[in-house]
Amino acid sequence: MHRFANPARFLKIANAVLPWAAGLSAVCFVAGLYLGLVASPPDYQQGDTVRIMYIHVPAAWMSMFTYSTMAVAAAAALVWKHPLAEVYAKAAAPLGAGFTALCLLTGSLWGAPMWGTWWVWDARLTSVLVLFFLYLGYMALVDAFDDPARGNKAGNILLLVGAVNVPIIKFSVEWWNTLHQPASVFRLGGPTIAASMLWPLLLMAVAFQSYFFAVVILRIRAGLAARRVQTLRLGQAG
Amino acid sequence: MTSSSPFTGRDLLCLRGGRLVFQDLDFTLAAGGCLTLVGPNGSGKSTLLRLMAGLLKPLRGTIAWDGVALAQDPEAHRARLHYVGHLDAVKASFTCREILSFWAGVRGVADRAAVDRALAAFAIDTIADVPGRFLSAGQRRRLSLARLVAAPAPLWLLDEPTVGLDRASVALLEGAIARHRADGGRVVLSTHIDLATPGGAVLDLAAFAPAEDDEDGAEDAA
Amino acid sequence: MLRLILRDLRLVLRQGSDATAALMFFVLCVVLFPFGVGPEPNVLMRIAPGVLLIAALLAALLSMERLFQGDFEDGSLELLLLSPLPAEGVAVAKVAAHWLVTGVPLMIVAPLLALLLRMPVDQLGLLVGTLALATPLLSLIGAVGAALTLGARRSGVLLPLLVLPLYIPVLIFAAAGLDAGLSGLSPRPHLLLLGGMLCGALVLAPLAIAAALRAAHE
Amino acid sequence: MDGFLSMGGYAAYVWSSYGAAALVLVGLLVLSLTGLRRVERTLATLEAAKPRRKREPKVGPVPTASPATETAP
Repeated sequence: MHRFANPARFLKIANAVLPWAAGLSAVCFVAGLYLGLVASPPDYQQGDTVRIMYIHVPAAWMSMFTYSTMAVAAAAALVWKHPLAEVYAKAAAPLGAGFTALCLLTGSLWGAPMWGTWWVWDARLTSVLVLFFLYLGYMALVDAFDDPARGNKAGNILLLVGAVNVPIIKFSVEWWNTLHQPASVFRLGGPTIAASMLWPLLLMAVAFQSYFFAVVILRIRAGLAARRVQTLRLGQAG
Repeated sequence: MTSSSPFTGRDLLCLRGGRLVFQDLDFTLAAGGCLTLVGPNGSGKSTLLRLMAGLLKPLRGTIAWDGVALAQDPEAHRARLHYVGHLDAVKASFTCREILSFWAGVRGVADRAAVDRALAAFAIDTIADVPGRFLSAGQRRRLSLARLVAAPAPLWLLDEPTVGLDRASVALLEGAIARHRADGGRVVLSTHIDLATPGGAVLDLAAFAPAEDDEDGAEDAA
Repeated sequence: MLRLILRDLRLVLRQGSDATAALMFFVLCVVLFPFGVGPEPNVLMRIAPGVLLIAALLAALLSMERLFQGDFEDGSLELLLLSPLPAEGVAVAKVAAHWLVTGVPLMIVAPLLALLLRMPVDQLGLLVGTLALATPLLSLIGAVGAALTLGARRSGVLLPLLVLPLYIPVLIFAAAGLDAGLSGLSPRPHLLLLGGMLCGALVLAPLAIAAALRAAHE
Repeated sequence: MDGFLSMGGYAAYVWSSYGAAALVLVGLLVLSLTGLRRVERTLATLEAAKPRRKREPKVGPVPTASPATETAP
């Protein structure tokens, strides 16, 4: 079996990484927030609303990053029968959904001052909305079975089906968007980013990424412990 | 009908729902043989039968037919087996003959005579045109068993075939098994009543249950 | 495989519940729209493609939950997976039966309903053509969802959540094709993309369905 | 200071964005931690309740306090 197949070895490494990830995340958040909110100038066009970008862009990046890593984990679980892969996918799903929801929320909050409406059918925002439903679908499917292993297996297949469909959905939404050209030409993400704004953005991106690793390790430990509980309960019944 | 190619299983280990069901289990079944699985509930009789059918894959160990592992050619293995599980696959709105000729057809047997012979073999030729919804449990089980006779297949995997059968029907089943084995076929069945299978081997699964404190083997073996 | 399709068709003719339910839903759903949106002809014509396609999509979804459920509960599906027929063959047969039972009647009724929505008569041919490409896609993708939720609790609620996001590209290209037809442009690019997706789904969906069916019997 | 708070007149949008971010991130963290505590507590009780432990009791995956112990394969 794969070197990481033994949960104990994975847990030892994970727990070594955990404090570093948590620490890095805390430091980057503090630095990123300070630079983003205080030290960087407002945008000449958007004014201070540009500061929403420091949350919106990392959240968008994390929502796509999480889903692609979950799809890779699903492939690893289905093809190489790697037992830890599906524990990771199930652990990462709520985080991905959280990032996607945050991205949608901050997207509309950022767009609202510009056009006075809370939702804009912008191609990227719409794709993120669909991605959010893919997350909800996966989480609902995984918990819809009495036998967790059955739920994980179905979830893995759904993730692969989803992974094949995400590019198609993205393309079709962009195609649909160009057909119904929205009134304004405002593209979320704004003009090329000035250096002073780039630093807070990178810091916040690292903060989000390390936050993700820290929390997903916690959730994986919980997942492994839950699997042990289930095995022991079956043992009692057996 | 079949060569003497042995149907073997070597140090099988199987997990169900994270729990170790059995380990280091071996079996050999030659042509004409019959293997009766016995053991308490939950000892893995159904699991082993599903492993033999290829529905399940063992975590360790291999099952082979004439030296060729099942995973190598699952389609060929499926073509050579009949599996009778707890459910009888009887459609309410189809008559017995329609159901049986469908299942025989799926295995490439199209002529009506074979279907009628199978219906007669399990004494359901009298109700051949009765729709499934009117059948009793015993009749449904006999219809399911009639599939064994309708389309020939060397390996029969029967999971508690006698459930719901009366004394006369059990005799019919014993006759069918004897005829099948005489033709060189082989049978693996799990049962709680003593079924007459002269010269058949018995595999007590309790002997392969995981040792009590070795329960955590499941975690590390996974 | 043909034998399985014929059996399913005969099964539906004898029980007949699912087919007509999906068709009735499609008709009623479309008929409701004028009451909600008002009988204004050019408004109805403007939304007709979207209404017809969304109603077709939901009708397909309605009859999808029972696709494997019946055979799963009485053990037929297990026997089919153990038959010489490969699981992908069983999947294709089931999807073909579903398409013949729900997709084709939809395509027959759709032009009549389009007239209700004041669609110009010369667009009806395009409508049927678009549905001819879209309905098999709906059956294929929906069947993946049906196989995945086999044996799940509350699969009635779960199935739409899984399948509707995957239906979005089909809806976009089909509606775009019909819109192009209405506004006098050529629907060719949209229908070609729809056809491309159909070819992709014809190959990939049965693989996913077969994997899901096997997972349901482990 | 109030210039900072008013965010050039867009205070509502900017602060609610950061508020939402805090809510989601801290919320997920708290949920994950409580979930982990709960599962590990039930695991500890189950591990303790296991009868007939011949070998030295195998420690559950990881009580957060003590370092991880290698589970004998």
